[in-house]
Amino acid sequence: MPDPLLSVHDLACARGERLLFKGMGFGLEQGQLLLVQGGNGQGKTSLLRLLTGLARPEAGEVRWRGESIRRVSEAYHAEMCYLGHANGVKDDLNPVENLRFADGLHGRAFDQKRAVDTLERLGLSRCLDLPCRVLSFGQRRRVALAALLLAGATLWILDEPLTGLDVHAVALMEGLIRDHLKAGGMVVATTHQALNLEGVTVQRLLVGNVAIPDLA
Amino acid sequence: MNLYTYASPANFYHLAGKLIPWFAWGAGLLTVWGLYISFFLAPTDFQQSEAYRIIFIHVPAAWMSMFIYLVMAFWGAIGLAFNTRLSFMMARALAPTGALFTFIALWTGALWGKPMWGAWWVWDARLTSELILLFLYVGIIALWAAIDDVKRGDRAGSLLTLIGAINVPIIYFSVKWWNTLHQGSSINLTKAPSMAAIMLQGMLVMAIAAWLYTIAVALVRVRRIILERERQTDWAKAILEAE
Amino acid sequence: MEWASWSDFWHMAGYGLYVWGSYAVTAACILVEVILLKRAGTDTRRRLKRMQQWEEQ
Amino acid sequence: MHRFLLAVLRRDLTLAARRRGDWLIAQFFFVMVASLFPLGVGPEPEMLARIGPGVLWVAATLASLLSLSRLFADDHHDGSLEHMVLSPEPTVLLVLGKSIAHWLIYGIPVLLIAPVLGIQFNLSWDAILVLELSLLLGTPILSLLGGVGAALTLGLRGGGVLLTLLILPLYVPALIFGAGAVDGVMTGTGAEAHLSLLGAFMMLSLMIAPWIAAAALRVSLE
Repeated sequence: MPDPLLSVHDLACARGERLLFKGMGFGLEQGQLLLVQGGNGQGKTSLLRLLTGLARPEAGEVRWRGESIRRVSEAYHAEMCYLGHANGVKDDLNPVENLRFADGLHGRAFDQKRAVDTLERLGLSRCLDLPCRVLSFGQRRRVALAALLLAGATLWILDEPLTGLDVHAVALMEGLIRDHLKAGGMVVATTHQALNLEGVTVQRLLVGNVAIPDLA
Repeated sequence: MNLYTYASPANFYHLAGKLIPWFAWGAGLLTVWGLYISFFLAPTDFQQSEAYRIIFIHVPAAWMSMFIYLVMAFWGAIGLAFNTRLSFMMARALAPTGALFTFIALWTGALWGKPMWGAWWVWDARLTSELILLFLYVGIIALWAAIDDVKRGDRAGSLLTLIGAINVPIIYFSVKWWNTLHQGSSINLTKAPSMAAIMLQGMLVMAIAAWLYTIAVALVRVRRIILERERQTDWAKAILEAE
Repeated sequence: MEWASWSDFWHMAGYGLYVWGSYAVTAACILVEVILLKRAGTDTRRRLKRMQQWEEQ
Repeated sequence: MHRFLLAVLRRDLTLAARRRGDWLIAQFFFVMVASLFPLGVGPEPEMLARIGPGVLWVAATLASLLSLSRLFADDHHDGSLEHMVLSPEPTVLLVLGKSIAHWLIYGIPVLLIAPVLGIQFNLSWDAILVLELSLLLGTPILSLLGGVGAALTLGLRGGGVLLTLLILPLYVPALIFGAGAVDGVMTGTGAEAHLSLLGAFMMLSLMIAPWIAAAALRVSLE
């Protein structure tokens, strides 16, 4: 049987001298969502950073299309987009410029109209020409989401994507995730908040040993 | 991962424990022998009189300072290439002793230079590179001290050691060349005085003693580092309880 | 033997300060390193033991 | 590949243009350090000409360190550094791009200011010309090696001071060849040998430093 698109084999992760988890394994196919759950300090963020390839595992490996992401990191990064705690939004640039540089760094041609459309869809039509410094935390998060949408990646790795978002934005985010999965995308996300994702099969992964009530 | 089992910290901890006394006693005995040669067998130098007896520690210390740095770079490169934990620990265990020998080489160099050239310090290639080497050691130790995360510290320190290892020869030759152009400092340090065989022998004995001492000290230090990092494992817990 | 007497030995033909200054500082450095090493060893073991006791509770 | 490099450059230059204060500080520092020396050693023209090349080179080195601690820190702070490392292009290109951008922002102004300071130090026109050439070859070394230090000390407490401690020893050859070239032309021994060695050191730094800095950056982001 071939490996799933994204697969994790016997993964172990340590922070300092403390082993967070070991022997972890799962696979994720197109159209699937993996919700990573667990208490604070149990290694959710560490797992996501291992999946992106930013951190290196203590043992085991992460594979993309059956190959270790260390070996195919460039191809993998072209198909993966990560949104961490920090937004990766430059305060000195306005939202459109932020998207332009994000496109440039990922080797994509910048489509101004599409970028503006996306920002407007995310409710940022009134602050397109303002430096991000003056935007609120939630608005900056939306700029980061716009970059995520424009990246056109297959795999989204989202670390607490709902933090700092208001009710409308959460609903919007849920819609974005649903659309992405329907279009054949994949999502790995951590969240403390409940997600309303009807019609989506959700895989759950518990990191650490603290049980968490159902959130989705 | 064969390499991994051979370089297992648990095995190494016990092996090091057995080896340390041998190296320590060897270092002690050779030092006594070396000192006997240096002060009682080696004749008075006709040019430098008795002051030359400083070289019996100066030269071995200078050799060790550079040799230890190269060994650290070697362990760092092995660690970066094969991800072996023990090699990083070895690199860390060697650094303080390397810095110590660098300091000794500088100190004794100054005390030798004053009666020989009439100056505590001259900016010649060897002294200057030794000084820069001390800065490099201090920088590496400071970097380790500043990074709390063990894995990051190991790798960052090794990368710095490597770039320093590339740079030290460049510094040596640049200073040497710089000196040949500056006519003002006419002291010629490169001309080695003809050395009696017994003097060379004394230096070699002292160098081997310093080498054994370094190994003994580094092993003690690496044992402490191993215990600290492995304290969650059963074997380390057993050792701590037994004490 | 090079030395006629002990005072000759300490005098080092007028270079006593330099020669003995070198050897004394080297000996002191090594002594300090060994003492620090011993102390760090016992400190570490005591600390690790204490942490172990604490974790077992 | 070169498109990625250009994208990094354009991004960093735009950001620098938005925050002019940051890099002007380094240039003022350069001017101030160089101006303090005549006050300290006295105004005799011969003496100033004698120490001028070394002083200007040391001041340029210190000024580069002042601006280097920010090379990755701001991008690390707002998360964009992770995004850039996770781009499909190799990290070594990112580091190279950022080092070149640093040189354009810090090195070019140093090149423009140095002749003025050279006049203050009573350097001859020949000496000033060689000073410019040596800085042209030497300041990229500072940006390249500094990238290693900035990557190693990323996010550490007291990172700026630590960066200085780590990187200054590595700068020594650049300092010797750079100041030596100007000295050479003043004492009549010629500057070509110094300049070609400086160029060789620059090429070596260009070939080695970005790789080590990229490795250090990945280590620091883990």
